[in-house]
Amino acid sequence: MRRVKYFPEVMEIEAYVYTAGPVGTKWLEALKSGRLTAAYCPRCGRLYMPPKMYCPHDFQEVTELREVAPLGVVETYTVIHRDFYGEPLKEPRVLAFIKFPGVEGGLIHYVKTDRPRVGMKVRPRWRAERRGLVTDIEYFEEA
Amino acid sequence: MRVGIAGVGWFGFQPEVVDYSFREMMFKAAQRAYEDAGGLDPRRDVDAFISCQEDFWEGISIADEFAPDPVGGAMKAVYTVTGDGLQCVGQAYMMIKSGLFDVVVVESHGKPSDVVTLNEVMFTATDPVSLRPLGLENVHALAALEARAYMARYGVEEEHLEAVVEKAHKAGVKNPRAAYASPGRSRASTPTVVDPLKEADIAKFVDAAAVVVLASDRVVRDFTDAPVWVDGVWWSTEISTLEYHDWAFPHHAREAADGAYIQAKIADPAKEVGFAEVDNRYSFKELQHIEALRLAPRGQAKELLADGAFCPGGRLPVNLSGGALAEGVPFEVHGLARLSYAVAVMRGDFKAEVDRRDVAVVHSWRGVPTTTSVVAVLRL
Amino acid sequence: MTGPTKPINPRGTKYDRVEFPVFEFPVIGKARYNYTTGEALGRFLAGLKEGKILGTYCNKCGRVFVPPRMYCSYCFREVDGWVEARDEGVVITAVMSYISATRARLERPVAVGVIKLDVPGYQFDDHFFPGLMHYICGASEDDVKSMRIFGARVKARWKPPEQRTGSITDIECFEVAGP
Amino acid sequence: MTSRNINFKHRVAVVSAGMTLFRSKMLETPQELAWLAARQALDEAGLTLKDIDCVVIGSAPDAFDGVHMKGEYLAEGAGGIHKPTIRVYVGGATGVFVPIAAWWHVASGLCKKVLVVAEEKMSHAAKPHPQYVFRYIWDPIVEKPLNPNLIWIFAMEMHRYMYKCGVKKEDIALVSVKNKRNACGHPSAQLCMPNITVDDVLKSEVLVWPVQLLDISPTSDGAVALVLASEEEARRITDTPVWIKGVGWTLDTTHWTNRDLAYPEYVRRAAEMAYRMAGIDNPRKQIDVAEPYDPFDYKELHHMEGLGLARKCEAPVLTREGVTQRDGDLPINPSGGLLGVGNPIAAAGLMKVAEIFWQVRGEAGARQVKKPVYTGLAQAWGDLMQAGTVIVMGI
Repeated sequence: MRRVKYFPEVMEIEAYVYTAGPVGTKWLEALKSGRLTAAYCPRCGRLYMPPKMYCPHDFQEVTELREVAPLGVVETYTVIHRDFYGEPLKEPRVLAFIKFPGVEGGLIHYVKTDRPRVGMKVRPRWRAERRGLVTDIEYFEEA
Repeated sequence: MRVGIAGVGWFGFQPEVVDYSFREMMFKAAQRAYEDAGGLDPRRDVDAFISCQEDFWEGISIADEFAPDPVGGAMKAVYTVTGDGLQCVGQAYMMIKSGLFDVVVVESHGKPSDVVTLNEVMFTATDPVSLRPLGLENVHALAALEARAYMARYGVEEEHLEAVVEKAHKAGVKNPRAAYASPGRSRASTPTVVDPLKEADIAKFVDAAAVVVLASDRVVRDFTDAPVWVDGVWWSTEISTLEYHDWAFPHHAREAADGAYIQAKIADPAKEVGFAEVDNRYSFKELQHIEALRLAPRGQAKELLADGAFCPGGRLPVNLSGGALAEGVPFEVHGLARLSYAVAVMRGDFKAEVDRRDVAVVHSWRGVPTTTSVVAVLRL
Repeated sequence: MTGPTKPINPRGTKYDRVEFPVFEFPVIGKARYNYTTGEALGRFLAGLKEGKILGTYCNKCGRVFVPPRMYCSYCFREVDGWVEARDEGVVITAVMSYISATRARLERPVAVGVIKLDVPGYQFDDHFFPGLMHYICGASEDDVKSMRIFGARVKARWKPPEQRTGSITDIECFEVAGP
Repeated sequence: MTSRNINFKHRVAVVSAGMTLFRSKMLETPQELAWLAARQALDEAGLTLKDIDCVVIGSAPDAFDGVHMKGEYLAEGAGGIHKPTIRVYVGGATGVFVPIAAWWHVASGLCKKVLVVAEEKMSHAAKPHPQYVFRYIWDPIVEKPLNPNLIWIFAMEMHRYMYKCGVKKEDIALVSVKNKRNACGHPSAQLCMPNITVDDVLKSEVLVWPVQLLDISPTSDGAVALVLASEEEARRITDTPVWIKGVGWTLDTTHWTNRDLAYPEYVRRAAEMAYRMAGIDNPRKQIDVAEPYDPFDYKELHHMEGLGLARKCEAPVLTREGVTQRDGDLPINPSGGLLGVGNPIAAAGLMKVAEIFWQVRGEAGARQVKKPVYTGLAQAWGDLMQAGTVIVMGI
């Protein structure tokens, strides 16, 4: 008995437009002007990144951002050799979780280095023209 | 009041189930579960049905629309939880304990072979502001970040991952459901994908459906004379934002385990638990989850595993089924895959080298980029 | 009744146009699927390609399932076999659409409805019946608005065999039969 | 159904409610919308996050917010940090189902205080238009290739209902007028239209006959939250807890093209389950105020009949006679409903539960119904004309 075995389809729209919320939008605007900031929780005094309008620890409202020195430390990293489907990347990329002194959380981002190691000091490499996105930092490089 | 498992049924566990749509797979699994539950009739004997699935896995928005018919739940109390199958078992446990329901059917299905752009779909689970703009070519990289953090903090080496992979494939050979069990292939011979994880460290995906019938102790014996009791089931979400979570240790697994142990009155899991089925969709996760479930002190799972404590025939066998590394990851069915294997071992359906089959702990994790685990404690 | 109206001071920041940094995430090419049709819909689609509307039936409760499935949802058992429905039937409900899927206005409105299909040897009430949603052609806006369309007999207008691909769109529409 | 009117070891009460504004486009992220509502509910109950044992989240299609595994993403904003957090999902009916799931979290004795949060941010699906996402709710193989618009299915149900009951569009438009005016009493309302008339509705843009623009609720962003507590905790938090007396839900077969859409049988079954648990045998008399689901105006009438608040085809008559106004004998949707307050899908259903909570406590202010309220009902609907969820609450 003949059968049409497969039926290709999609679940796609053209594009999502994500807003970042009151605090997140200020964070993106700071990135656009080449500055790294973190949210400051007035109740517990913690700085944390990426910022949200609430503190993840005590669920209080957060409105203030404070500038953070653009010097981070690699807490963990991976070298991506192959994509999800097994194809080797043209050139391996280093993805790292970068912490900033005195700031909880941090940034997951690319690091341009051929000697990645835990504890390595890194600084952001800003793109020339920026649009207010995490990728306004092209990558981090050894400081 | 105790909650017992009256019947278990599964279907698929093949890299690609070609001849059955997901609805037909659900029907097959349900048929087998109801047969296992002494010929239960879903149209008469069941109070509620729960389905565990996610829209983007199905490729259908509001995919819960398709839950009722294949399990016999049309015009009945059916609902969907977007979570792991074990979370559905957790809901059934609460529903029965509330006194309003006696028999609850839990279903879950997953057809990864239907998803063409799996990396992009999984990547859509990341935070749209802080992570999505990076456009990762391989979401497994997020797990690799956890692997290195864990290995760095607890001195875990590549050889320990080799031991986990080897144990999984050796055990998997005896598991009729383990499509990917391949003991001959050494981990070292596979290419590095996202350092430190090699191809063999990352479980592949598998199409599957599973159904579990749970019943209160008042009625469970109407369906089976060998119920397996669910004496504890708890789950925990650590945080949503990956950047805030502990990269080196799965606290969500520890919190879920502690909750389930309290319910099941287990004081010292390492002694009281007979065997365990835990998530090992990445090899290092088996070590992390053994420690999180208090089956080994933190950082020492690697030594105990090397001594054979967790191998079949060992002091506390972990993943007699070979786990996800041998069976594959069936999306949200993963928790029910672990549970159904444990139940089969406890009831003696699958011959397994384990001394004590009376108490088992089952764990599941929802994979990257989540920090959610579920743990259930089963007793004969 | 004392006290202020609840909820007190509900919050949220409304905006009309995007005049601040946002992340636009193109989705095209990122959520692609290749559905396994399985036994029931696999043969249904193959049948459409041959100009046939196939269904399955359950002897225990006498129901006929179009679109077909391998299980009877009412008796929870395997269906007993396949049956060919006629490609004609009766309009159960119909509407006139003036907008497309993206909500843009259509030049010409299009009638859409649910058609209860005839199956030789079977009778169905309005409570459970084999039926498909499809376009309806040959019906005026007034036929729909006056509800004359309800109960009208319709017959499938098939695409020429060489244009059929094994899809519900192998039927162009169900045409209202002449007076 | 074996559910029965047994008294349960643990009685469960709603002790506080909070919600955001409902607007078409909001700057806050979905997590932050959930946080705004959860924060308000906690403050109203005088609690902090540490007091909460479990969290139940409700949110409809992930394809709106554009985040896969949306429950995991929302958990943090809903307070689900280092806690059991779960997301339940029955399409549009999710909003009323979330407190039902939270009910057994407490009634099972496993959680004493539960935070219930429902959220939806449809504006993320900006291009081409949030409504385009509804393209993916159909059967992907048998229906989607016809390039359907969601309104088709509502229009088909509305037309079938008008055909079987002989209902005129003027009668149905009265519902939209009532709700969009009622909404002016709701601080979160998106579409307060104080002077809307039946004529306005009948002259609004025809989308899919018989559905016109003012027959429909808007797409919205928003979130609502409740705190549920066991009896012992509830009495400590508030001296007017609102007890959950009955819960019920039903899903019909997926195949809506095989059944008569004129009468929502699944809503009747869901209501029966809830009434049996609440000990209600004459809903028309025993329910003082009701919030049936009204994404479209005809749906309010359709669901009133499913809930047994009106006999078949009688709902339009009661509406015409003003019985369903705020000062009527059976006030329906005093909140302004989805038509007036807004329709952020999952949060819309929970807004109705919050409304019944405030009505029973006499805190609805400008929206408070005239008659005394002891027992209220909230109902939501969802999926392919298939899901009914009902909750009965009262003193």
